[in-house]
Amino acid sequence: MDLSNELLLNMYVTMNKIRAFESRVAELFADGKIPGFVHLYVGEEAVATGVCANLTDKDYISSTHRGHGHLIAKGGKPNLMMAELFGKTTGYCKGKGGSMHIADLDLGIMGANGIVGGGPPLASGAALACQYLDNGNVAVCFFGDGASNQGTTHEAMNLATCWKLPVVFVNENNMYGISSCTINSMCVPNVADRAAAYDMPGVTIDGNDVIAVYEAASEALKRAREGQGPSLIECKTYRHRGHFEGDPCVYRRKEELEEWLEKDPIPRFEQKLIDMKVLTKERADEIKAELKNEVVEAERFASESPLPDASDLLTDVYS
Amino acid sequence: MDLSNELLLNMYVTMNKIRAFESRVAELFADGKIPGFVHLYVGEEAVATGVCANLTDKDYISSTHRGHGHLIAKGGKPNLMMAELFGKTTGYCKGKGGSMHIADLDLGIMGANGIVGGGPPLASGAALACQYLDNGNVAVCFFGDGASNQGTTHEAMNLATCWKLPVVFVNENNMYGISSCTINSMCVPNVADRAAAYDMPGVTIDGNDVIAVYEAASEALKRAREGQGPSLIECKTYRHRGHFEGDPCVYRRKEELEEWLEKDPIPRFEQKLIDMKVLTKERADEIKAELKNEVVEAERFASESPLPDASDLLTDVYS
Amino acid sequence: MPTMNFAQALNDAHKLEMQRDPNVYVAGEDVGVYGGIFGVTSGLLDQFGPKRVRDTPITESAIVGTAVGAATAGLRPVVELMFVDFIGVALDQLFNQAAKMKYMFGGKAKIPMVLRASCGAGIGAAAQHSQCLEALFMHLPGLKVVMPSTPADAKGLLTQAIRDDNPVVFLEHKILYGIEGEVPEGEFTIPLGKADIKREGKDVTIVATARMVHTALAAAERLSAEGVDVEVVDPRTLSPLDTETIISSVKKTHRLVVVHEEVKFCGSGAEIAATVAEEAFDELDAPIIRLGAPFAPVPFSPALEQAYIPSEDQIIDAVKKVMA
Amino acid sequence: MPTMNFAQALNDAHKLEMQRDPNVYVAGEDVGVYGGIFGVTSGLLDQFGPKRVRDTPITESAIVGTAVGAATAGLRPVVELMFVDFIGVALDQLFNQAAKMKYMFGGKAKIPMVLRASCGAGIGAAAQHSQCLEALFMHLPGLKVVMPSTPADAKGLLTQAIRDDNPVVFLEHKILYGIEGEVPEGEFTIPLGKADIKREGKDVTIVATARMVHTALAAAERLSAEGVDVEVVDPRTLSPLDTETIISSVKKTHRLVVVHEEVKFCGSGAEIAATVAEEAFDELDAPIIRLGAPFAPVPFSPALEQAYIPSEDQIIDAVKKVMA
Ligand SMILES: Cc1ncc(C[n+]2csc(CCOP(=O)(O)OP(=O)(O)O)c2C)c(N)n1
Ligand SMILES: Cc1ncc(C[n+]2csc(CCOP(=O)(O)OP(=O)(O)O)c2C)c(N)n1
Ligand SMILES: [Mg+2]
Ligand SMILES: [Mg+2]
Repeated sequence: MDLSNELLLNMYVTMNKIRAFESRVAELFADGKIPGFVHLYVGEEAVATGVCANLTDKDYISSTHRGHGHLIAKGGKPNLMMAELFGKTTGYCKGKGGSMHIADLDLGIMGANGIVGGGPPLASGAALACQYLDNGNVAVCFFGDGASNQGTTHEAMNLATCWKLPVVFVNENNMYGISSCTINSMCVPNVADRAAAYDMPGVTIDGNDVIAVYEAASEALKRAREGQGPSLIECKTYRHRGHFEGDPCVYRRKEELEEWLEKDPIPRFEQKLIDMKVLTKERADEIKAELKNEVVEAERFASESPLPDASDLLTDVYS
Repeated sequence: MDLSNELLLNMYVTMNKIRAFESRVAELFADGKIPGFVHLYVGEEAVATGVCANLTDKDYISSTHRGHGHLIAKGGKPNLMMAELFGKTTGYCKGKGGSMHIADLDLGIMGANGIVGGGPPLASGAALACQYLDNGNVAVCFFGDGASNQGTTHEAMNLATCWKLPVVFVNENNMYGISSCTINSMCVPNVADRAAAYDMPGVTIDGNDVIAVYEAASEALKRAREGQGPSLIECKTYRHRGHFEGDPCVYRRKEELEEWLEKDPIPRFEQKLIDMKVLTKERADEIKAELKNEVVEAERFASESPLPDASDLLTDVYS
Repeated sequence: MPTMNFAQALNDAHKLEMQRDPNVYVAGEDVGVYGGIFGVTSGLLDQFGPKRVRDTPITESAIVGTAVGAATAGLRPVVELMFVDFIGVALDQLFNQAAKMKYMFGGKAKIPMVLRASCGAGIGAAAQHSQCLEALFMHLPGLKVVMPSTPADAKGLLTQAIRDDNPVVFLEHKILYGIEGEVPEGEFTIPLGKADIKREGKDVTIVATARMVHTALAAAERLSAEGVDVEVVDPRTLSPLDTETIISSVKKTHRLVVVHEEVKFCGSGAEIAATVAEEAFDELDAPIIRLGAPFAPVPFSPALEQAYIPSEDQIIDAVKKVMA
Repeated sequence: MPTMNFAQALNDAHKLEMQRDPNVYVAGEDVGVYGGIFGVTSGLLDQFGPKRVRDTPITESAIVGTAVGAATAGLRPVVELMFVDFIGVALDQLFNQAAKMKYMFGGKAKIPMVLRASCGAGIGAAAQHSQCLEALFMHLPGLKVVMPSTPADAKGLLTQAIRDDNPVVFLEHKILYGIEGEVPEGEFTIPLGKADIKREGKDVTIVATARMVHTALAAAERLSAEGVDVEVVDPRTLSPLDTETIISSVKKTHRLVVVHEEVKFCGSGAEIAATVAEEAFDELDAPIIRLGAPFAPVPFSPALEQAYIPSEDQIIDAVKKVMA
């Protein structure tokens, strides 16, 4: 597959946008500016980016507790996201949802999700709507290695295959569900090995190679759009940070992290683009600076926005 | 494997005992003598019989809504079962449980279950206790083709393999979950194809051949007892009667039923034993007559037993 | 008005709404070829085809979860949970996803879906196929909970529930499926959240739901022979609860008995009694008596099951107590 | 008596019971190496090893279900549900299996297990990680429901819960984990089903649970300055509920305010208020006021979350109302 320079650069920008956003969120959380739980996507940027580069605003995604990267890759606005993390009325959810529940249905983002395994049935449902309305749209379900052990995931995959739904299950295998390592939580080496249980195509790829992700996703999405049903793509990756901010990470070795920092998807892709002459180091630095500014902007917007008022407590419960 | 004549005859008796019991229950239900739902095991006798012939009273089984066969094969007493179906105080559950909840923990029978997919976690739990107490006992989980699509089954199998629990999952694939045929409820031809998702041995066998069932079960149980973890055995079989008594069976062809009546496990096994000179037609008829009497006895016991009294309503809720 | 039974009235509501709105689909176990274990969806598959009437595997989390996803993406799912007792394997998608999405997303979601479920004891189906669990659903913000007692209410409320833009739990007492009643022809709606006075009376208010409405009415007849004039109020919708109608009835009778089939402890009757004890305390001339099932699972044996279900006699005793 | 915090007191109870009974095991997500997200099981893995302290995959149905199976087969599981909000994916094994087995089997089963779960708002964890759902569990026969408010109660009640032969749901308000208190050393039990009077008073009874006990005590202090003498009753166990202690308090004060953090509608307070309205109606000199969360999911923004949780001021207003 040869990808246009524009596409390659867009993906590069997206990955860096996620990294810039998440890095700042880590600092803001440490400074006590962001309440609640935040689960950062640092290190996994290639997955959301490579997949969502294949999607339109009309396509759906179901996300997870680790959702910032999915949102940004699907077009979510950093300022509305940041305002939500700050619990402000200008946030995506008027401050009612927070990091684990940011959604933008206009962009087909069915929300981050606080329930592990909560997303797969939702994505299959959105795919059912796409099939039912015959609108050519599809749904993508991002889920973690830990989530693949939940019954809801099994049920959603089984029903999706029975009904040939246009959904692609994208597993983000970062080797851990909080402290539980995949070697202890499943006996198969790859989550993709489970696709056979539903007679669904399943592939395992390098989730830190955005081009590999893009290509696998475009093939699976082609099948979905052509009515050939669901697929499973397992992306091997790693989270550079703790499970959530504040996690002491007692359960993994420093060496393991260091090995994976070597495989950081961003410098890797950057070098490739430079070698391909699609990008120069100077332009790369400019892009990063611009994105840093965008996040500063988002932060300013968030901090200057008003907090919700107790009078908002009972609004938005019912339609 | 060569099986002793005694074992072969015991299995023959057990299969006929189940058949005799179920056939009479069908009549009694039609006569309005048995309230509630009854799901009969007629046609599937070889599965419970072949599996349970490998078990002791200290081993555990989790059963299903279609549990009479499992109970009898595990040593359950027809008179106490019949009394329970009649809702009498002398029944296994003092009339509080009925067909879907008959249990005998002294025989390791953890109960029939009204929840499809309710059994697998329970069996894995019993297996955990056997492993924990290191008592050499094992657990068997009977579950249907329909139950294999439930999330609880996925979770129980995954955890059982992660913990190498001494449990054998015995799938009774009778091709239907009420009206839903396996061709519409799963995309793989065999439930056993799903064992690979847990790196667990999985075999598909003729569930109407009691010897094949016995042999597959003894191998899987050997693994379990030796600490090699769980296995999955899929037994292809068929229910001769409707899902429950009163089911019009609009969802399946008469021809299909007739084909399977040809494969009835009892006459098949009977002929084999006669050919092997382990049994004579005369002895076979005697055995059936004796079993018929035992069921008549059970029925008499049940009908002569007292109904529970309202004063029993609040007993047995808590220990 | 034509006479039909409760199940037929529900079937009628399905047909009319499916004709009216092409985005209404039905899904569940055995809802198609079988027509639903209790026959509520019978004939729908033939009339609307497999795209709109979807038989599913045994997979409640996915049945409910796909409905939630489909609803957020533009469809109007009506899914059947064969027995409400099965909610334990599907609750998350209902209460953490469907019920909370709109709020969590700051109002920017619409989840128009109906979860229908049979409930109730009386057919010897035992502990896992006989429960009434309305109190569980009532306690969960974001859900609406409907529980009709007559064929006409069943049709009007289900039609409205399908048109409602929120997740609605629609509870059908299985003993009621066979009861007959007059039902308006054609499109017919009853607003959610409006109680109905099933019998006017001035001496005592009985608030009863589902099957208990009929038990209460029978008790009321017997009491009227003894000169006690009972008013029977049927909330019909339990969430939102029409406390206004209940309280104004109490203001008239000054006596309240609440009866439901579900377990009394922490049941829906507790909310009704507590609300009256809070908002109409001074109107009360007697303690509020609640009747409900004893604190035990539903027993199998008909001998026990009948004793488990609140009876006409218990209602009459309760009324006499509050009249004393 | 040593001083320790709520989490340490729970940890202490685990250690002592695991030493006492080799068949007690602990399982759940991150209970081992991590020591529990809230630290309650920290150190247990080192002390008791991986056979008895079992980290699990993310699989609540199987965690709870294997506990039920293991309990029927002779073990005493203590399993942790990280947040009670996750019950939606595991409810069936708890309420249709564990809670009903003994009854369905005619008494011939024993299911000694404890399901521990954190609950409650206050840390900005939003709608799916902040709920209080005690009313759901209370409505289910066969379960016991415990909800402590102090480190000492936490230790004594958890110890007793582990020794109990029934399935016990043990709810730990996450805001309480850090509060300090004196805790008896060594084995220490508190019987399930006994309420505790946390503050004696003669004018008004406040029944409060978990975190609200502390809010109520603070309110009581302020009210005493105004000459109102408040009695604060902490049920500690919600099922079985110690109605006797509650009613005798009301017989003394003739006024009742019930406060809990869970949603007011169909919450545990409804049962308490309804019971008093039924059994001690004539003792009441004022309407029973219930305070609970508004009928909405728990909002994320601290600005909203604080307004969501019942406050000292609301309690004071309520007390003044019933005193008026
Ligand atoms: C049903 C449920 N169980 C447990 C949790 C607590 N929890 C939140 S994230 C997480 C780990 C998820 O692991 P994985 O699916 O691999 O995603 P990752 O965090 O690695 O991105 C757990 C156990 C939850 N939120 N929901
Ligand atoms: C959780 C749950 N969902 C649905 C049902 C209703 N139901 C009872 S038996 C049955 C079919 C089960 O099919 P299978 O597992 O293949 O067992 P079989 O009846 O064929 O022996 C269904 C859907 C139930 N009892 N529990
Ligand atoms: Mg992971
Ligand atoms: Mg079957």
